[in-house]
Amino acid sequence: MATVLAIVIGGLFAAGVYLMLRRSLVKLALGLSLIGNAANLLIFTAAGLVRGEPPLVPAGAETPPPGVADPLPQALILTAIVIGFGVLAFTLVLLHRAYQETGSDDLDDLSSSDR
Amino acid sequence: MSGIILPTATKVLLPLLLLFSLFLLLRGHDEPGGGFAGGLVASAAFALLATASGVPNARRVLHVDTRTLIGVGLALALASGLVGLVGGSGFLASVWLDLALPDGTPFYAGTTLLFDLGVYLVVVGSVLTIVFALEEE
Amino acid sequence: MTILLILPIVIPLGAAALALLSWRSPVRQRVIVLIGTAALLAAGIALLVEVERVGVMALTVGGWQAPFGVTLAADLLSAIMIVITGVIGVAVAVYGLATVDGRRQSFGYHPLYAILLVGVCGAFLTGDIFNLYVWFEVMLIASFVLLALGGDRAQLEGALKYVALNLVASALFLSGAGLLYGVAGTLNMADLAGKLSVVEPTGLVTAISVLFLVAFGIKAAVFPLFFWLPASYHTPPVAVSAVFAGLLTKVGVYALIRVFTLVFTGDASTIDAILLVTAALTMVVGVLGAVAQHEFRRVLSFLIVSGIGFMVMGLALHTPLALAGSILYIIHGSIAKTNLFLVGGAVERLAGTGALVRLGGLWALRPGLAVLFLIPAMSLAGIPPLSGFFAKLALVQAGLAIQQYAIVGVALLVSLLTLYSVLKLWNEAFWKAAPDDDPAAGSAPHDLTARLDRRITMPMVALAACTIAISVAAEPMFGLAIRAADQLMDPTAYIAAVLGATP
Amino acid sequence: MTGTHLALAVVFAAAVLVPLLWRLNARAGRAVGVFVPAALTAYFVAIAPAVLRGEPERGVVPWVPALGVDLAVNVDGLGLLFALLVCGIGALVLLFSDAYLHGDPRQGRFTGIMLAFLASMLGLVVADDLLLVYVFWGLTGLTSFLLIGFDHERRSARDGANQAFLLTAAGELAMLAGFVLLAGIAGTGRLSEMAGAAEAASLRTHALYVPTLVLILAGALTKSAQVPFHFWLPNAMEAPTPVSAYLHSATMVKAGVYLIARLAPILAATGAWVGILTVVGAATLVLGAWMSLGQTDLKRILAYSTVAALGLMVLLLGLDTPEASVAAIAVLLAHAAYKGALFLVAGSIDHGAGTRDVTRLGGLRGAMPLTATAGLIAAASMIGLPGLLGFIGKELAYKATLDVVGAAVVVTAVVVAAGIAFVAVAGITGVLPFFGRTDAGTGTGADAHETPARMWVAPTVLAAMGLVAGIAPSLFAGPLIAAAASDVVGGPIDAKILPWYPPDLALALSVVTVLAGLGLLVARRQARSTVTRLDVGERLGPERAWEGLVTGTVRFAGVVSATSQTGRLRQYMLIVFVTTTVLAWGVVALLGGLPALEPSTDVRFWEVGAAGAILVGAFVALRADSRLSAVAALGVVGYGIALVYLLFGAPDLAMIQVLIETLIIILFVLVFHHLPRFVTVSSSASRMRDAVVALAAGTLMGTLVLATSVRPHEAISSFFLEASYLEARGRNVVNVILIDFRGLDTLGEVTVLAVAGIGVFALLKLRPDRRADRVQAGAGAAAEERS
Amino acid sequence: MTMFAANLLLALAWVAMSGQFSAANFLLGFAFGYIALLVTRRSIGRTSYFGRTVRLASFVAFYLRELILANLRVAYDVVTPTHHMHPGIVAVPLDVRSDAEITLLANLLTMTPGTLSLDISDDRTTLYVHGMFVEDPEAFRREIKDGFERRVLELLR
Amino acid sequence: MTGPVDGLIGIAFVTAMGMITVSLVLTFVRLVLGPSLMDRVVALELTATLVVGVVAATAIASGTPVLLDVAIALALVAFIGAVAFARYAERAARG
Amino acid sequence: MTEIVTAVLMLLGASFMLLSGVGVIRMPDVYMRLQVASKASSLGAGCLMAAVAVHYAELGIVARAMLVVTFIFLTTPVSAHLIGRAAYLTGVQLWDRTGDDDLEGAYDREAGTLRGRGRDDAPGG
Ligand code: NA
Ligand code: NA
Repeated sequence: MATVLAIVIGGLFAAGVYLMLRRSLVKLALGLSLIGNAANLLIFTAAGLVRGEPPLVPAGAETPPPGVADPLPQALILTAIVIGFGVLAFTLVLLHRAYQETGSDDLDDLSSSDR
Repeated sequence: MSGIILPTATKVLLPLLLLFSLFLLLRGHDEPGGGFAGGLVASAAFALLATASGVPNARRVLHVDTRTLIGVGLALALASGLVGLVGGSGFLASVWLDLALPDGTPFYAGTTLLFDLGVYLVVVGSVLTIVFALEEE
Repeated sequence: MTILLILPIVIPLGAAALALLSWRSPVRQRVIVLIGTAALLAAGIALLVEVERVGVMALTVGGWQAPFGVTLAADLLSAIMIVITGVIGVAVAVYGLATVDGRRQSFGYHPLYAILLVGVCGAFLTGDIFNLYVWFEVMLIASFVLLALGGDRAQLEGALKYVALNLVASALFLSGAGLLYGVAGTLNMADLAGKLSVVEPTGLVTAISVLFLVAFGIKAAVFPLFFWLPASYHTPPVAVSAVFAGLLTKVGVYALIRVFTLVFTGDASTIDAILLVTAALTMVVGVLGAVAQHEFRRVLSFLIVSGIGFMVMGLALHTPLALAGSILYIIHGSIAKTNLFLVGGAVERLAGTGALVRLGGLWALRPGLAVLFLIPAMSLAGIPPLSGFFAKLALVQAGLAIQQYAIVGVALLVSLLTLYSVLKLWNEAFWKAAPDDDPAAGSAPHDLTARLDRRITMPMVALAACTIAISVAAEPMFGLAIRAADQLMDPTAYIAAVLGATP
Repeated sequence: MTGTHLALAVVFAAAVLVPLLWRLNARAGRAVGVFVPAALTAYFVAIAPAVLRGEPERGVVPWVPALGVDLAVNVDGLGLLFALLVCGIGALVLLFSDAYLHGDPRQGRFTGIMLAFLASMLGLVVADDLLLVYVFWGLTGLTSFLLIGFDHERRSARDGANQAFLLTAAGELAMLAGFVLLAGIAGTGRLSEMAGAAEAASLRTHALYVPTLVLILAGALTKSAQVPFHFWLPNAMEAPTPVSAYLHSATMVKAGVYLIARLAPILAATGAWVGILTVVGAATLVLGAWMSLGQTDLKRILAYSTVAALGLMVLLLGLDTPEASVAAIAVLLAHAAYKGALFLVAGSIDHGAGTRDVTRLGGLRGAMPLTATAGLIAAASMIGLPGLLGFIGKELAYKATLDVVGAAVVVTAVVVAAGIAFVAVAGITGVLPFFGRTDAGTGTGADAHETPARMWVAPTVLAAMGLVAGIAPSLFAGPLIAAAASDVVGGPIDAKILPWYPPDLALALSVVTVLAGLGLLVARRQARSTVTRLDVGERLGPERAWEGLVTGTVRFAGVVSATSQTGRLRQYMLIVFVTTTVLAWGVVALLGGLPALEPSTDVRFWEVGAAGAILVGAFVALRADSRLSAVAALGVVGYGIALVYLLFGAPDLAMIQVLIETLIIILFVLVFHHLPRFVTVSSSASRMRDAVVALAAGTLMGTLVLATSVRPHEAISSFFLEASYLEARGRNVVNVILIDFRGLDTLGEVTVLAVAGIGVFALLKLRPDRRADRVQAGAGAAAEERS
Repeated sequence: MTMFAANLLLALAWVAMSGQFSAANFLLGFAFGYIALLVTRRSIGRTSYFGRTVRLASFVAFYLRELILANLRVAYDVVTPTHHMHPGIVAVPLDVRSDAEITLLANLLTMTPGTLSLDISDDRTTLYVHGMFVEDPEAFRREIKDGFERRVLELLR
Repeated sequence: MTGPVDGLIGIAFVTAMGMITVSLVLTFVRLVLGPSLMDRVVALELTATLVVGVVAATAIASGTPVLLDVAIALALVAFIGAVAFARYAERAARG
Repeated sequence: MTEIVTAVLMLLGASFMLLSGVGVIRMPDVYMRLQVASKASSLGAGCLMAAVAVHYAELGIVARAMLVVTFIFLTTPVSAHLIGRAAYLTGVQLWDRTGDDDLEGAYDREAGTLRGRGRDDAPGG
């Protein structure tokens, strides 16, 4: 499954990159979102896949049964998901405001601050 | 124009969603859930309410300013960390209060729950600040 | 005294939380954040003193033994960076009181400012690669908002590029951290140092390190990844520009130094070669930008980029002297550049514009301000005996000592062009006669002799005094830098402190 | 700590304090401004006997020993000579400028900068550390910049100042590299140790000797206005005249000569040394002399003749014989005195007669008798009449050139030719304004007047020094020159500094020089028109080359900036992704590649279904024709990922993913319905290029994921599984990691979320103040006009 | 009293979710339910909760039967190659009046295969239903009015 | 238990997963084809419900009933997304 | 015995889910796709949850399974109604063999209102 997910991750990155290379504000946001998801999935896959058992300590036991999934990448991804959400939310609103102020969603039109 | 169905259904769903969110918050230490999940469900609930019956109504129901929630949540999370610092065991070191219920079952509360509650409040406050502000656009 | 390690995070975060709770009262927010930054500075100085006294310090947060929990660690470099953060933090906080408009202040400027410092300090102190990611994000989102706060068109356009490119950097960073965990099964940088050294083939680890190189390179604004910086730094209120100028890119440089002296040391020669080319191009392209610009803060923005090249140069040369040069350059550059932005802000305030064509007459009318400009500007150009000279000297010595003549030549050429750029500012804003007010331009007449608020002048004076102090005390400063560099070159003390820290 | 240290400290302090003092009390500021250099002069006079006895004043105050920058001073013969010049002439010039600038509100500032320059120059000549020399060298550059551009509202003044600063800084930076190399080779940066070291010989055979020498000379030759860097000096005549007198004749321009002299015992005696310095010196001498004949502005005439004199000094030092060294020092001292005097005289003429145009000057002796006397004496020294220091210098120079092995004729001819021009220039600048007639055949305006005492004292004293030294060289000039020259040679020498020399070929040449020079003086107008017509200086064009280099650099910078900082985000993105992919693949190719990638076949078909959900969603998001359709596709991607998390033991993640994905959908929808429809705008070529880049980036990440299957270490998470319940009292290990083991991450995470909340609120509710906007727009319009 | 019943239901839901059937947990659930109701009170206003359990049971039985039958009918049409549908949008006049009644009716219709409540007129008199098998619109209306609407009214009034 | 159980339940699980997967694939086809936004929203919501089905099947086969909480979350919030789509598509259509 | 019931319920649920998938492909317009998708999949989820309940037969799990079903049945009709209405309002075409369309002309798009037919107004075919 790691191979399949590696392809998925590659596909997500490729799609995200491609979208970010467009001129549209909207596609930029879509691309950012895809890349964020890709990175999370990458952590999940790179850390090693374990089918089934979540890392929980069953009632009455003191440690989880052997063979549970690695909890650490899960915690990392959870953190990354929430951070990514916050940042993406802000970015979306930024795009929205940029569109309002400039009246264009063509990124090539938004170049006045560079020159 | 939301029609009749959505607002009416929301009235039923809202308490259920909120209950589910509290549930996720409280038992997250032992089973899937936690402050994030709980906070997100609560946020989703109020986002639904805002969609169904308007932001003013959702704000009225929430009763607390969303930005205050952010501040309180952040302060709570930080304060829970400071308990350990002041207590000498270090910042963010969990401090437990061991109690027993009247019937003898052990019951304990720790600063970790306080921390999770802070997380919950920040999530609710932030997400709703965002959603409400956007809905009002 | 390991509590000193957490204070630089807790103090500004506490200030931010309190400020958030009093969001209805900007006045209370001002007081809170001022006290917070002052306390941060005090904590930073205490930390530096303590690290000098006892060596590398480490703190296991939450009491969980490294490498399992998150461990904070401070070597001299970290402590130095915290002190710089404190100095700039206080100076700009004061400056901001008089220059950031009331509307921004009531929409969260103060807590955001404090949180920016939280992220910066967290990044400097953490010994954990994922925790570093988190602090980067804290810093970034705070900077995003500060950059866009106010919502002018230029701000939004600049912020857009800043945000988009930095998010790409974050994704690369995050992916890199995930891959590292996959390879080494740990996140603690000291632990990673040991575990990565046995991974074969080294190509994999080095390829992963490239992700970090690019991610931090974007945040540090090196060539060819810096474009977001000149697009954005001149757009927000000056206080925001100034704190960005002093701190943000330095965090990227710090991270580059940290990971490429501690974590990725296997294929140092390959990475150093890449870094060397990067440093040269960053210096050159940055300064060329400054040469080409005609607006006060835009010139400064490109000079920041160019300065990053010098900092990276020391890392690329990878000798104790070179790293010491980098560290000295960071110390000097942070303060000088912040101050230049503050001066630029004062100029804009007096003249009502930052466009060089419309400036002039300040040397005659405001000699004090002119001197406040000259000190950091000449320091930046490396004119002796100001602080920048010593940093440059260390780098030149380091480069020549290992026969890296080309980069030294580039560095010296760039110094000349830097001089040209600051002379341009001097000629246009200070020497040239003030242009007649052009009523057609529709601007309000500005009074070049208007009194500047003490909260504007004091920070500039204080930072100029810092520049002079660094120059006068160049020996202890350099001694500090070389000790910090020695710690970086031989991270055993760092690793031992982190992995040996007891809860 | 020596008296010299103290002297430096005092004068630096005075430089800072005088402008402030001036505001409180102009008289006090004025007094301090003159008193301090006078006192310093007295100090150096006081220590002179000891120094001349061979007991240099040395001392080190540590500053930055680790970088080899210490406050090490060495007042030996050479140092003393220069220190006296710097302080003595400094005192005189400050006295002069007090009157020259009288009533100017910027006088306090001027005096402060002059003192700062004086201090820097003094530091330069007494410094014993190479890098300390560099420090003061740089300071002279900065202070002279401020002085040249003193009349900064005049564009030409600014241009002159910038050109001088940039050009000398360019040389200076090369010199820094040279200094560092030299200190590295010698193992010390201490000049006094290097000069005495036995390794000096091995130093000259070091592989880096020639580059080191060239780099150092780049600094010296630019500072001393040698061909082809000479052009900044005439342009620097935009400075007020006292500044020209002080910096551009007596002191700063001699810094390069000083450095060459100082390094002679260490670096000389090689073909490179002799070759470079004689050729450059001779070229400068000839060109300067030639150009000086073509000018009409008193100051420009003096400037070009100064260029020539500096060339002569360099030439003599380049000859690298003891006699030539003595001659060089003698010329230097004589030149400092007469040229300083002539500049001040020129300033007085300008002040008294209102013009510096030699074609309009004449017959001022009646109006300005005292100034005329000073001018006459100074001119006599420059001509080289016996009884003046200039005579001694010229005699020594001729003798030295006549001794040159192999090229005596050529070198001597060059020097004599220049000497002839000097005679003419001396006449034009020091004699004719007072005793001649204007080109129109009249005297200069009747309203010409003598200058106040403070102004004629200075040139008179300077001129008188040349007279005294010329009549009685043994009084002070002879010992000083001898001591300085012995420091140049690096050992005791037998210097014959006499008021008169027995007739020999040199004396004969002197006579020829004076006679020919007088002839040239008579034919000055023809000479001037010839020079102007031939226009050698312009045609040689180093100035044009430099200006072309500067404007070319600016233009190039503009092009680089415009092509790189285009404002197009997608271009920046493209660069970022290309950089990442190229570097990472490059590293992989370079370092022996990745571990063998083994595709795992352990796959369930529903897992493929989940993977398919993600890929199809991404594909639809890529191709969607409407914004909201793309968002719906994004949702499918998110739910697909949640499914993957769910199937591989991560219910917490799956739950968060589902919740966040839903919220993201809501946000996207809320935002996107305001935005316009998609339009395809990029060309198919660029789409193809982007697709290639995207695929390369995707392949990179996918490959890296697969490659991480090498896991030589056990992950640290076993600790979390063990400790979660027993130590942290939680059964959900993921949650325990989040709020306990790695609580700091979570604290940062909620901070991010909090900021996002505040940020969105502020962004949506805080709109730009439209009134402030208009001002901004005005500024923007102005910026656009220019670019 | 309806509030108390709602609270009780919420407490039970809590217990169900947490899966711990202790008295303490029930009390906890009751407390949280109370909070949830307290928070949402303003949005709910006056509303009646499902108290009529008996009618509810018979209603559920009816509904399940309808559900399965309709599903089979749709399934047949989905899987067979030719379409037998006669779709149409039909305006159904309403007798139910309250928000809760209308919502319940509309949702029940929607959850039954073959019918989909599209919208309700602003004057609450008409429910627009999309049907997949509307051979005769009049019969279609009658079916809804006599079937679902009658039972909803029975249940809620 | 890290994989599907054997026996009857195992067979039923694999078969059920097969059917759901086919359904998922068909849903993707609709997602790709559209043609209207609402078609894609339907596909999105259907995906969510199908995931609920996968959760249930997996919860049985792998013996991890805690997964049901994910299903609850999914059931609760997935529709909110659809609500948002519908509301704003309408709003956009009205101008 | 419970194994058999569980297996049957699972297969039944999965069949409904498959049906919903086939439906969204085969149905000719969005309204009918919506119909099939929302109902069949809900029913499928219901059956699968019932399978969970039967399989574990623990009160806590049964309650949770019921909760899922409750939520699905509470939410699905609401979203189906909203999606259907949005489709109509955004002008998504009905299948060309669609018979009556009583909604035609009933929306006042300017005012954003929907006209009713009156309580006793017997609508004609
Ligand atoms: Na910066
Ligand atoms: Na550029």
